[in-house]
Amino acid sequence: MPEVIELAGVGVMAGETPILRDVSVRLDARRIAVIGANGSGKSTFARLLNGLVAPSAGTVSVHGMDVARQARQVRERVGFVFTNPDAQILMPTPAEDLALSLKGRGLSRGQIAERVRTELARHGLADHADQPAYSLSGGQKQLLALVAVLIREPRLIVADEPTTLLDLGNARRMADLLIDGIDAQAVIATHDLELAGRCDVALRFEGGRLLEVGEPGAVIAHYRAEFAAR
Amino acid sequence: MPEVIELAGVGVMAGETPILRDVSVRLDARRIAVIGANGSGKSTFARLLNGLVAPSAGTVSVHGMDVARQARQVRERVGFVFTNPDAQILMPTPAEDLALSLKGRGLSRGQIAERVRTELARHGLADHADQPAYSLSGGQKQLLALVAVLIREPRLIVADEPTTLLDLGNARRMADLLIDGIDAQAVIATHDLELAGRCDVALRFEGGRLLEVGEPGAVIAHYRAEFAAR
Amino acid sequence: MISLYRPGRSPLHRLPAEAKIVGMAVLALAISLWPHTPVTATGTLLGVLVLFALGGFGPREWARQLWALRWLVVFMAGTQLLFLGTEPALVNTVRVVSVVLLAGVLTLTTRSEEMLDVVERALRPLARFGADPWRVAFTLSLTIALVPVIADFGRRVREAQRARGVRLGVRAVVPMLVMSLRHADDVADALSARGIA
Amino acid sequence: MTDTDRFDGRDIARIAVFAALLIALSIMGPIPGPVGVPITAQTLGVMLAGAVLGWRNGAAAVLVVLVLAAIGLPILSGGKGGLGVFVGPTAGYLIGWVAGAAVVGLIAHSGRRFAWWRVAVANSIGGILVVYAFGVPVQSLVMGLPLAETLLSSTVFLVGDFLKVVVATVLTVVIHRAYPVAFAPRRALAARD
Ligand SMILES: Nc1ncnc2c1ncn2[C@@H]1O[C@H](COP(=O)(O)OP(=O)(O)OP(=O)(O)O)[C@@H](O)[C@H]1O
Ligand SMILES: Nc1ncnc2c1ncn2[C@@H]1O[C@H](COP(=O)(O)OP(=O)(O)OP(=O)(O)O)[C@@H](O)[C@H]1O
Ligand SMILES: O=C(O)CCCC[C@@H]1SC[C@@H]2NC(=O)N[C@@H]21
Ligand SMILES: [Mg+2]
Ligand SMILES: [Mg+2]
Repeated sequence: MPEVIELAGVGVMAGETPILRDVSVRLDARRIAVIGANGSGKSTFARLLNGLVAPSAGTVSVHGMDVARQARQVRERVGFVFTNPDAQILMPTPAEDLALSLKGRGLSRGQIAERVRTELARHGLADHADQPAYSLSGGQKQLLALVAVLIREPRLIVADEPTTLLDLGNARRMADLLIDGIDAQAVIATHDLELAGRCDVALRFEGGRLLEVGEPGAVIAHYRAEFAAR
Repeated sequence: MPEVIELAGVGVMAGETPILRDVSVRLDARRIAVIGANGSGKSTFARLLNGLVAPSAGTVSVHGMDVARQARQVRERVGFVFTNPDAQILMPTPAEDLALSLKGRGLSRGQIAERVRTELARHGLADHADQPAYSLSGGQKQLLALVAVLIREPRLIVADEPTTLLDLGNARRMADLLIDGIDAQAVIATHDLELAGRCDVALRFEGGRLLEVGEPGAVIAHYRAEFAAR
Repeated sequence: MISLYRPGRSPLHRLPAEAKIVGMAVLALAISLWPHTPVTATGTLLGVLVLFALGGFGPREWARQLWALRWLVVFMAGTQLLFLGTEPALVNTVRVVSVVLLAGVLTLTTRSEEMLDVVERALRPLARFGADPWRVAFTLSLTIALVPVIADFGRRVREAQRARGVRLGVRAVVPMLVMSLRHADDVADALSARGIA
Repeated sequence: MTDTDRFDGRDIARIAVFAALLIALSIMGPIPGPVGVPITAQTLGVMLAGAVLGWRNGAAAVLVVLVLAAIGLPILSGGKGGLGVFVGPTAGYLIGWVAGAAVVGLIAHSGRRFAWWRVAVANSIGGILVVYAFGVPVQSLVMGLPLAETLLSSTVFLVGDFLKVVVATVLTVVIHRAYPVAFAPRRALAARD
């Protein structure tokens, strides 16, 4: 399957108000940044890609699959990382949380435990495997949330502001992982313009419209210019 | 009273672990930035200033008052803005929330309502006075939280990462308000180095220690350099 | 989360949870239905204390458990003395205390995780009627994971009151509830994004 | 069973969050109430669960709390838990909480529009009548005390329970203003996204 994301004439309504209008775009870049003001539609765009939001008009296809009609397969293939890791960590401890991600894949308990240890070790979380997840630091939680997604080996990772709560060091580490450390395609909605600048292509939203798609440096410069002008 | 913040040999413990160690500093600048990595102690420092955290050693004095012994007066004088406005907005609507801030000041209902309308209008929130607060945008919520503090006319505002969830435009607006729009002294703990750069003095924390106090440009450069070196 | 379970290696600790539950049910029923005299009632209580000893719990634990039941004892003994007289009051109170303590032994010697497994297994026959044992077990552990998160909302609301110099009293439940319900929507999104429910 | 009869992710999230809220409130200890009477989360939480979440999810949230207590977590008032409470004289009240939350939800959500008086009626019937309907007979059985005397003895809770009806009703009304989304019926929610 080609790793292409394609939206054709997509609109999204919240009740009576349109929150995304007539978005058409074809994306085959590996690292895709999504930028724009608060309420411009970044999160809505991101959520379209795994069916958390359904379009009221148009079609969304991810890697050749229609998100509306092949919801199950799309969910298997698309991993989603939210801003707030607290909402995403669903089990009391990191080890249990990763094990949850591996459920229903026909793995034995032993195999799951094995895999969980490997992944925790790889991301420097081995020492925290059985500690209550809520007592992890913000950076560790954010990392755990991402690992819980990566362990399912998605082909597309969608991340909604993955670095917002992190300091320079943790944000850099998370960015390195998303940009260079993973094999899958990635869509990253973010206010962190340094992170956006490291992507291959950037989308800029404004008031529910896709204003611009292009080389990140240029798109970010336009975005900045718009605020400087005000 | 002189508008001076003074810490002498301050330590803070969380149970057995020290989270702030031997902090001594005298601050009379108008705009004070606090920077440092996740977990370095920024929030703890900020919370010391209005007694949300009590020192286990040393003394904290704000505008000549001892925070531990004159807790009431200090609270009256110090306004605190949290990162997450959802936790700070305590009433169903913006108007009610601002009215809450004015309670117990011997104002009549009419005077309170009058004052609330004025403040909402001044900050461009008049149209949202009676809308459920949860449905405000992130920027509006953050603004409301700040206005609810400003309306009590504090002489010191302490803000813990006030711009984290905001876009370029909203962050700029919030920063403008904190830097140029208020009369009181302000302490701003932040990862937003642009905002920190606009202050008069910057404090850098690391591992619970106050590493450096100085001209923001230089302090930020050192902070960046430390991460670049890793 | 802290459990009432006390780790140990006694025979009672090693017995499978199901066996303990069935055993406890049978014993509790027998104790409850037996027409007690003051002597048999006291004998029963002593028998239960022997079970505690078997689980490795000495007089200290007896005292602790009895202390936890002080209001029950006061309430029962009080009303029964008032309405029924001395002997029935003594018999009934001792009998009920025995049954409650008996159940306490089980709780002290069985891990919560093991009990959770029992719940899941017990639900399996109900799968035919649309109950999903895994979903039930998952909801239970999700709740455990959420308690500290929600408690933290409570802490933040308390701090906001202090920082703003206001007191909401019971009304503080409102912002806490609004935050919690919004959090529930985020968790629901995560459940669906992670392909869980 | 049709698909909409199942508990979906949104239901599970709400049930778990509300159950966690009830537990957190009970761990945090009694809330100091008016006239110095501390309000335990117990029946207050039962009323809120039904009134906010509706009958199904409300009852399920209360049930989750009871199951977690039963498996040995100290989450009932005063740090009680374990199977002991389910064989004691108050066991019936606990079962009554589940039914009570369901009845509160059924009545509170029965009208076309939200109305405070309906919530008050719901809390009185579900939060008191139903709870006692389960609680008193079981208590009578366990204690070996005739029904009438048991009823008389359980009136010690009654004043507190009526106070909780008032508090729960006021809170529900305020929550409805602060976050009306929570009260939307399931279908409307599903249509949202
Ligand atoms: N379920 C909903 N109901 C009503 N309005 C909604 C809903 N979801 C989103 N919106 C509105 O749609 C607009 C776009 O929201 P979206 O979350 O996509 O913005 P965003 O670009 O991610 O903003 P931010 O930078 O603040 O995260 C906003 O105005 C928001 O209030
Ligand atoms: N109540 C507490 N109990 C235990 N540890 C605590 C407590 N409060 C803070 N800490 C710890 O103290 C350290 C400093 O925390 P603080 O919140 O001040 O850091 P920060 O600089 O504000 O970090 P961030 O950038 O993530 O907000 C952290 O390691 C934190 O985990
Ligand atoms: O914790 C327990 O063991 C159960 C207590 C049962 C409490 C009942 S519910 C109705 C009445 N109202 C109260 O506040 N308490 C009792
Ligand atoms: Mg967003
Ligand atoms: Mg902080």
